[in-house]
Amino acid sequence: MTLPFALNIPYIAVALLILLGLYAVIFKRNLIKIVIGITLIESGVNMFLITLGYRKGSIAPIYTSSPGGIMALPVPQALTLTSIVIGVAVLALMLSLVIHLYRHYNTLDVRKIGGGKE
Amino acid sequence: MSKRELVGIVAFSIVAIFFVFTALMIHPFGSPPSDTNMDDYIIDNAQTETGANNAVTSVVFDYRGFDTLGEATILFTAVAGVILLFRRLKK
Amino acid sequence: MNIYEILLTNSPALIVAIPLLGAFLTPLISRINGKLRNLFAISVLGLTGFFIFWLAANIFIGKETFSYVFGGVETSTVIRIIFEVDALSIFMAIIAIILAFVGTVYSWAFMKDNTGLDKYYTLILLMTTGMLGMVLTGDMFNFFVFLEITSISSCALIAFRTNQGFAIDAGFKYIVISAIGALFVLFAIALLYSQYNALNMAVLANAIKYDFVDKIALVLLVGALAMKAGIVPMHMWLPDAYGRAPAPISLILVGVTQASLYGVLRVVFTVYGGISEILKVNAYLSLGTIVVILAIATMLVGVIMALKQFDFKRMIAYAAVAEIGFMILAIGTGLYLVGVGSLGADMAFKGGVFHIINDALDIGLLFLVAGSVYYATKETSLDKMGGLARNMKYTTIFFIIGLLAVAGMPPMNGFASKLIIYESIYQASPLLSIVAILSSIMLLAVFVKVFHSAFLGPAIPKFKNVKEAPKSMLLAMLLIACLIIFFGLFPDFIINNIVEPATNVLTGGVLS
Amino acid sequence: MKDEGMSRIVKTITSTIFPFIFIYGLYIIAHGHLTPGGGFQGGAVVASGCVMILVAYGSVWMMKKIKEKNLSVLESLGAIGFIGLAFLGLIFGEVFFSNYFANSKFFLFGEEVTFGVPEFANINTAGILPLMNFAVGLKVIAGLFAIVLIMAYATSKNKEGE
Repeated sequence: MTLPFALNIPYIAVALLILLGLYAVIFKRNLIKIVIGITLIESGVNMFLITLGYRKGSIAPIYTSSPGGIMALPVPQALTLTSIVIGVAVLALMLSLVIHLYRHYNTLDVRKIGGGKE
Repeated sequence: MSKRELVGIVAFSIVAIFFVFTALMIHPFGSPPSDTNMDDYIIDNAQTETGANNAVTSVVFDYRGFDTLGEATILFTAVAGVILLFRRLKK
Repeated sequence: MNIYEILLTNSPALIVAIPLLGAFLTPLISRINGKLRNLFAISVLGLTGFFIFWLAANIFIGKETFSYVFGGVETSTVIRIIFEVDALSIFMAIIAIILAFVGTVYSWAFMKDNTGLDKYYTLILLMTTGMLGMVLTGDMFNFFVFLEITSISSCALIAFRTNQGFAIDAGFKYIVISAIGALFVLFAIALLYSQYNALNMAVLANAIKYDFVDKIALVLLVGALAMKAGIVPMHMWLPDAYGRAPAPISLILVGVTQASLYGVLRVVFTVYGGISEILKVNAYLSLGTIVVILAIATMLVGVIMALKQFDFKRMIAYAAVAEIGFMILAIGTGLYLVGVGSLGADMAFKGGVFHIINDALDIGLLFLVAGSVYYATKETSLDKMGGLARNMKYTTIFFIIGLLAVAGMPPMNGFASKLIIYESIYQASPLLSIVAILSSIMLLAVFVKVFHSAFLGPAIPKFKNVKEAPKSMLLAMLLIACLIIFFGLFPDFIINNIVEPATNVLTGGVLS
Repeated sequence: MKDEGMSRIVKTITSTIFPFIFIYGLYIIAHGHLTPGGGFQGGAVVASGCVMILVAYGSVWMMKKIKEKNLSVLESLGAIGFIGLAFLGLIFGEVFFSNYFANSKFFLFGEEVTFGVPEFANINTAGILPLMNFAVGLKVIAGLFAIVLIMAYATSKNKEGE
């Protein structure tokens, strides 16, 4: 806690990435841009998880022909793996919905979607 | 400025403050808190308990195997969902 | 060890694994025969239900908690995923399985004219798995995984009617909300992991120091899960999703929102239940006040918007928002009363927990009635309906039961839980009870209006030949109606045997 | 229909490269417990190889070769294999997901690992982990490819105005 903030640059990058994504989700009107925003948030969270697992001077937690030394924490890496696959699934579903929305309303603008019947 | 934008700006700035503060307050990069019991246990025992040289794989498929089942299920769900959405409707 | 004991000790895992295996098998089985697939889905859910009730009997009678370590024996440092099944978890699991089972039975006739039914049943089973996993798990990351399973499968099912732009729109809104919510949950879990190097809820509860980062994690977790539970400033997705999904899916979605609500309770009472005494009082007082304000807003918004709707299912959806308001009003009052050190807190929690199951049944029954009306008339707008009671006698009876239950009239279950809620919030502030009673009365007004315009009145020529709903749909509604009346006639039995153990899980950390 | 797919050069090159990508993906799946990688990563590699073929030849051609129903069944089989291994843990190891034959000298993946830092990694280790990797790999190949195939097919049909 007492160390200078400069050491926390990876975390600040994560925060910026998440905020960038959130900005796109809240203020952009294009459906594809909203989807991109969500994937940006997701990348930010994944990056955060990976960053948490790093120890200074550590190597990958694999014993096969390892050079020796302290190893990085393996659990965040496993969690990131899970989170990436989840992200792919969510992305696939969102894009299919966007395709359908485009078919129905012939536009990607959020303001013009949701009105009308059938 | 519309109402929607105003609400958006307020929500965004609240969340922004949260995330920036988090980034500044969390422990310094590269030095996790002193007691990393869970991860150290896995690094020490991955080979003896699971027989895998790759500690990450031992976590993914053994220690947290149930998460991976969930993860595989999510992919299965997404495929089912996409097939459902693009199914042929009866005319 | 005989087979009986083996099954019992493994039942926490089996409860999740059986519907999962069923979901994986459904695409294969539906290649054989459609009827076989429906039967298969129902029997898988029935088997799951059997294990849940068996485990529940052991938990409620034996007053023990079951924990299950996946893939090995428990070590001194908790590394593996652990399922902690206590009374509250199994209580929520019972709700989830009842809703899923009834929804599947109802789907038999309701969905039979649609294509893509193999994926439909697969996704229902997956949704059930997700809900059950969310309520049974004792691991934060595992909770996130099941949260995602639930939201992805329910999103695909909400958008089931792909020929209606509205349905797709509702599904897209839902997936955006739940993706962002789930990512915030994951971020909060990562924060907790970075602080304490643990993902298990019990370990986190012991370790938590409640410093700044923990507070941020708490806010993110509660905010994101409340968004998924449909609490007011973030309720916009809920009427769309409930109103546009097929009726059985709306029914199961009630369970999904309640599982998210369970997540909020778990985080507040279990993970953050161990913070030190003086911090606790302040935290609970401020948290309780915030929750009560949100609850009042949720209730009023739900009721007022319900008055304005002309679409049957959207109206019920707003009523569901109002009912969520009732639940969190009781919980918030409970927190507040703990903060001021009053003894009434226990009662408030009891009312809130009891209202969770009552809300699921009442709103669920109304959704099924709306589905039957849609099935018979192909009409959702209330303006165009009229005189349906002539041809749809049973549906009308079920609607009256649901109406009375939602409005909190005796002898239905809604009366039992709402009475407890009114009494307990009276201790916090009489004004709160007045607002709560008023909104209950307004709910009654909303549905009496529906009853008058849709079921009574002269028969509209278009609906002269309307038929009663098919048997499987009536059976599903009958199941729920029986439970509603049973809960209403014997509330003491339910409260003493089921609600109280579940409430003790919440208050155990708070009141001691 | 007649303009489906890309030019002949692209088609030839993709079909030449595809076997290498396929083998590389399988290698990553098979060595999941020894080196970085595993079922998901290798499956994603193979699936992207398949997607490359899809892009080169067009989705209508691909749909004639492989129906999404078959992919869905393949995926179900992968998932059932995975959960089946977990259920076997219940039978042999008395707990769901138990890795019951790691280091047990069972002939398949049951040899003991060289503890510490081995010079040569023995692939015949780690119990059910490699089997699970294979199941997940199958699932991911079928799943990811099915998603892309269906979405590509749906949009391409739309473009032709059918």
